[in-house]
Amino acid sequence: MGTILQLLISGIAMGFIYALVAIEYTLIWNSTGLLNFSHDKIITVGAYIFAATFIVKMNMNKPLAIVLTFMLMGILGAVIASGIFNPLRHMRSNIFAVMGTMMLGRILAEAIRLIFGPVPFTIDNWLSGTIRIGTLMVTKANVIICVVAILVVIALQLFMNFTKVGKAMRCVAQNKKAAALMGINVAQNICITTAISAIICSVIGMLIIPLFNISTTMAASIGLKGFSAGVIGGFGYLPGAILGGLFIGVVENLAVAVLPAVYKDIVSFVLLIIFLLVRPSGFLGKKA
Amino acid sequence: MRKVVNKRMESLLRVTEITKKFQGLVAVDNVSIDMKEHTIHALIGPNGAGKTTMVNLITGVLPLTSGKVEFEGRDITGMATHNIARQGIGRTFQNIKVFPTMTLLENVMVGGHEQAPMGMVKGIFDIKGSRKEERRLKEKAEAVLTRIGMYDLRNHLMKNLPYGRQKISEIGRAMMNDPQLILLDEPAAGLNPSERAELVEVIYKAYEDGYSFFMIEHNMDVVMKISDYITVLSFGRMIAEGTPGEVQSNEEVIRAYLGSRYVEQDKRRDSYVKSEWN
Amino acid sequence: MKIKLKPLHYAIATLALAAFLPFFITNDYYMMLLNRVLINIIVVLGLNFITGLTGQMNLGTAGIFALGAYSSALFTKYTNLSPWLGLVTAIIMGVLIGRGLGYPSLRVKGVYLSLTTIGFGEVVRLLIANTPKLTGGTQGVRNIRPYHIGSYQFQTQKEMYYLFLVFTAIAFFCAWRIACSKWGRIFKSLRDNAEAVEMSGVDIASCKIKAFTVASIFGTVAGAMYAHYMGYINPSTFNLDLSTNYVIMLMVGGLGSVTGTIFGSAVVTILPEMLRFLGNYYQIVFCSIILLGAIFFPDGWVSAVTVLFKKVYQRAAKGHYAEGGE
Amino acid sequence: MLKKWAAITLSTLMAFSLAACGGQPATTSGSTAAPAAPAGSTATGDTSAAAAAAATGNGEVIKIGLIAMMTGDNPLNGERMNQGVQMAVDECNAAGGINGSQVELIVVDDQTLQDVAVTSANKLIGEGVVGIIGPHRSTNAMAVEAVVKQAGVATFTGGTSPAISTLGNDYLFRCRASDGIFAEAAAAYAKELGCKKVGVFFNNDDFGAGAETVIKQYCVDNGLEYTAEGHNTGDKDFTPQIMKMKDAGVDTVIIWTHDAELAIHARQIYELGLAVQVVSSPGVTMQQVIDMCKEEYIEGWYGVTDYVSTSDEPTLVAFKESFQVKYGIDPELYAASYYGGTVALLEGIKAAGSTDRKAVMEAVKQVKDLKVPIGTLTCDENNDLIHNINVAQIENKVPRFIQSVTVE
Repeated sequence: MGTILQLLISGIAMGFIYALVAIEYTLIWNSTGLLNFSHDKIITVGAYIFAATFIVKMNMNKPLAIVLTFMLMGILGAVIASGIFNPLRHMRSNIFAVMGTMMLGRILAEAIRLIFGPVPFTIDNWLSGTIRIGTLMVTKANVIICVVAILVVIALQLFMNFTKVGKAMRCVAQNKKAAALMGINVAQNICITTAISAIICSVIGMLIIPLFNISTTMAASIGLKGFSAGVIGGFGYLPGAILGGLFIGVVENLAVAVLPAVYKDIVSFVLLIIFLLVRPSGFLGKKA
Repeated sequence: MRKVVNKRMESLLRVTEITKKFQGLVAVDNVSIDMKEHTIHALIGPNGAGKTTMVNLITGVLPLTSGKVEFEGRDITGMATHNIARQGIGRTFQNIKVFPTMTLLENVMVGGHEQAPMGMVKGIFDIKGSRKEERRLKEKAEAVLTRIGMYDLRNHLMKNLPYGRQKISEIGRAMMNDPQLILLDEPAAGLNPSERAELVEVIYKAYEDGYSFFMIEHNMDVVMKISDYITVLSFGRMIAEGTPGEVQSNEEVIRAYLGSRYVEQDKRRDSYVKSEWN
Repeated sequence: MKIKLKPLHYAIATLALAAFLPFFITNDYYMMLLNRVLINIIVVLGLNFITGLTGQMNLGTAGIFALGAYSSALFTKYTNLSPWLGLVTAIIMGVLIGRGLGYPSLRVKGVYLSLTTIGFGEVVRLLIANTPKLTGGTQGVRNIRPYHIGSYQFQTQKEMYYLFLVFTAIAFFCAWRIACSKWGRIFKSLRDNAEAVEMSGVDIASCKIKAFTVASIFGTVAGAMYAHYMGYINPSTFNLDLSTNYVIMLMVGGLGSVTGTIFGSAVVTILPEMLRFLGNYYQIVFCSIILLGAIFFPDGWVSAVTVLFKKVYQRAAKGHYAEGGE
Repeated sequence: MLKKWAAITLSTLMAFSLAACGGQPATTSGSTAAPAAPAGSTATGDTSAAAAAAATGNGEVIKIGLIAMMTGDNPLNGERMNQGVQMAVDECNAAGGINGSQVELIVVDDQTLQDVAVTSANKLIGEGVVGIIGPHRSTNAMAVEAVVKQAGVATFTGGTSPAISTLGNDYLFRCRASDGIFAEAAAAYAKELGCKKVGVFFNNDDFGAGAETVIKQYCVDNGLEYTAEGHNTGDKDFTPQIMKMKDAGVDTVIIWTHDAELAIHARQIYELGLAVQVVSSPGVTMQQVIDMCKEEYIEGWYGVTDYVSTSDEPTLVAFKESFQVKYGIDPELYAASYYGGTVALLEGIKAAGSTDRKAVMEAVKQVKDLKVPIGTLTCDENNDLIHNINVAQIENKVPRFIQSVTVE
């Protein structure tokens, strides 16, 4: 029993990470209709900038480091948007965009290796420590991740519904042509969205440091599973992302209780395929 | 090319009491149409009258809620779209559906794909046979293009042709299968007067070749000029049918239309604008 | 289109050229690269039907490739029969995969399909890795027999090269015939506008499945060739990066262009090796080149020149040309 | 159009900024020196050879090749290999080279992919190398095995999978102990620690799976209760595996996986309170892994390894010092073991007295009691060079040498 509960808890914890990933690329999907296959690398970049550059090299105090990282990542996002998404979304097929982002991913990975060196590392007393309830254990980092994930969704919903920019984003998400005719600067809007997405990526990057440590491949697995989470929750629908993330996290953990542990990774992909075939709109999504 | 059939007053397409409900909303309500062989039958009505829905029901794009569709006496209700097409029904689309990255000739040849029976594997190795087949298809397409007066444009990329041309080319594509019946979904929408005149000419020529047309149209001058028989829908219900003369003098029709004439014009403007976007 | 213009004797000329190539190459390393190019050409020729012509994103090529390699390798290993029969099993496997992947493609479109195919690829890889009883798991399959005719074994790179040249020529011929036939036309029209095709009486479902089947047969055959060529296969080779590379080859060659596949495979296989002199930076430079290619020459690098010419011409003629198209 | 320019500037900027700043942090990790060497030589073998010859003023240059994973998923590994090998070569050259002719190292990157490894091997053979160091992964070693056999080039891999010994390939040497030794030693030590029920966490790839079979065999033979849980490379959460172990009530855990996964295991085992003795694969004794763990995570863990930084073995101490002087960092087992492999190769060439590949292979087969940082090299009939491994225990983040186990 204790085991099952523990599995549930860690499943939920992982689930919220997947959820954040799903949110971050759903934003871009909504505004550009493209999938950002380089998102795991962007997460990694965020982590490196924060940890390697600001904390280790400059040993800055953490709040300042966080703020600066956000700014840098925002800029990076805008650059990526104007450099890749905007040119590529006009192409006659989305293949170019997908490939573009994949290439970007590889470039970023190499860039990280060349700039920061290949040595994996971590930073001390950053969100470390655990909370115990009886025999059950949950790391502080996971708790924070849950809170942040929920906050991010709420914040985004408010932003989307009550700010001018946010509303513009929703228009763009629904119909770029019309939005353009309404005088919304679509390209600029996409820049903003991507910037926000990049910032969320950096948030993820920072939050997973105590759990995953920092290495060039730290985000590889959550990258793909994040896609599954998004689809299962309902593609393009933010609250759905959380549901999907939790679903995957919990199911894959509980599945291991019966299956051999090596099949854990297969679970999420099988779920992905099943959902795409049976219910492409996911749990909460509008009909796809 | 389809050869002229001797004109008998047998029904070609019979639609009996078909109804289509989109959850709650009734788009087509218990409509029956009996279209005679070798005629041009127009279906008119104000916006939202459910005309395009009718076409989609006949071609099996949408499933019927209730009712029956017969073609040449055969029941085609609930058939898959491509099977219905194979029965001898062609179709054009309200917002054109062409293949922009292919040439006009190729566009039309796609329409004749089913005329070329050779399978893929055989096609790989039977070079002579497949070449002959291809040539036959090509000649036919060229004949069709000549018929609709676009032969000289055959090697242009579709996306570089003007909207009107693209629209008329759809008729050509439909003709490749020698269907008895071609459904025209607002063929004149978005065409300028000269193009419209051309369209009328094309349709009429084809009619003389023995094709029958079931036409949805807003544009009254086109409808009145060429259709033998008219069915009028309003809000999914059939309010009148008869020859152009009868319909014109039918006051219910006039009421339905007077209320919405301006809408008509807006509608036409819309489709112009749309043509500029696409 | 591009494809139609190519007369047959060009192909023959190229073939002759390819046949003479080994006489100028002494180094096994370059021979090996050529062999890899030949194998990749076959895969990309197949992928071209799904992604190039029918315009459906397939990121599961590695899965197809892997299943081909493993079905042939394991068949020859367990039955101890000739690799040629392994090739047959690979083809059968290809047909099965084609059906298996084709049906989803009827339900899910665009990016959903690419996610499905990614899932497919990953599942295949993980399953192979985690069923050691059958596949040898992550230890891989060793000493896979090379192809042979009678007692004559294809051992050296050169011998392999000529064998694979024949394979590739046949594959190219088939792909070319299909792409230039009414089938190629239908595939293209499916990409542009499925409803219209359906209304012409074409059963689009069976067409799409045909496309996938052809593609996966090409993929599995190439996989089998790879297995018997390398002599050792291991699941970790068949990852998402591999699938990506194949799509890149297609892109570089130009989507939908059959002849382009040769160019694409050659570039993507050889360019990184040529860039090795950059030492630490060769990967990043290679990726940057590809990325820029995707942005500037969406119709493939071959077309780059023509596109450029067009642009200039239109500037001169003040003609309005929709770049990229819809 | 403007967008496109934005794009081109962006990506070129990217590339160049890297070219620019790639250098200065790289020196801290010490990677610029090595790739610079192949940069010249890989371009065209002969010219660079000529250049080198001119430099040494001697007729010929002896080329040896290195297949390392510079890019891809575990670049650190490749970089350390590179440094170790480079150092061995430099020392040899500093000492006047081999029979008067200088040694030149050609580095080629396999992205930890089998096919690229084979391509790389072919490339090196084409460049006329006398011997090849690497590739590291067992799978890659098996992939290149046929090629190097055909070309007859002595090749020194660090792949530890027991399967390699069974290849019966005269040209494939192994400069690290086989898992047949490693894993068995780990299991044996666990037994020494008085365990009754062993639990094994293994990475389900060639590395972990190979060891797992060995350990299982050992446990069966010695009547130890045994349970194993696998994971895939890249997994980030091992709660299920650990909880299963907890429920199974194991008293000793053996972990066999790569650095990243090992660090996470350490954390989660501690956090989930699986309080048992732990014997681990070599990773735990490596600085980069220790740095990723809090002290309490790995305190008292045992690690079986070929290289213990705190051992007072004179060769090792000397190696450590010169490595620190050269690169400003501590060496670890990749650097050390491939340094050893290179030394063996160079000795072989020296003994052969020629660059004839077959002669060199024969000479290397004769290597006996050659002292290198990770022990003494003696070639056996399976071409395994290392037969002794060390057990170390982590005490406040420092691996302390406990004993050296030799298996015959």
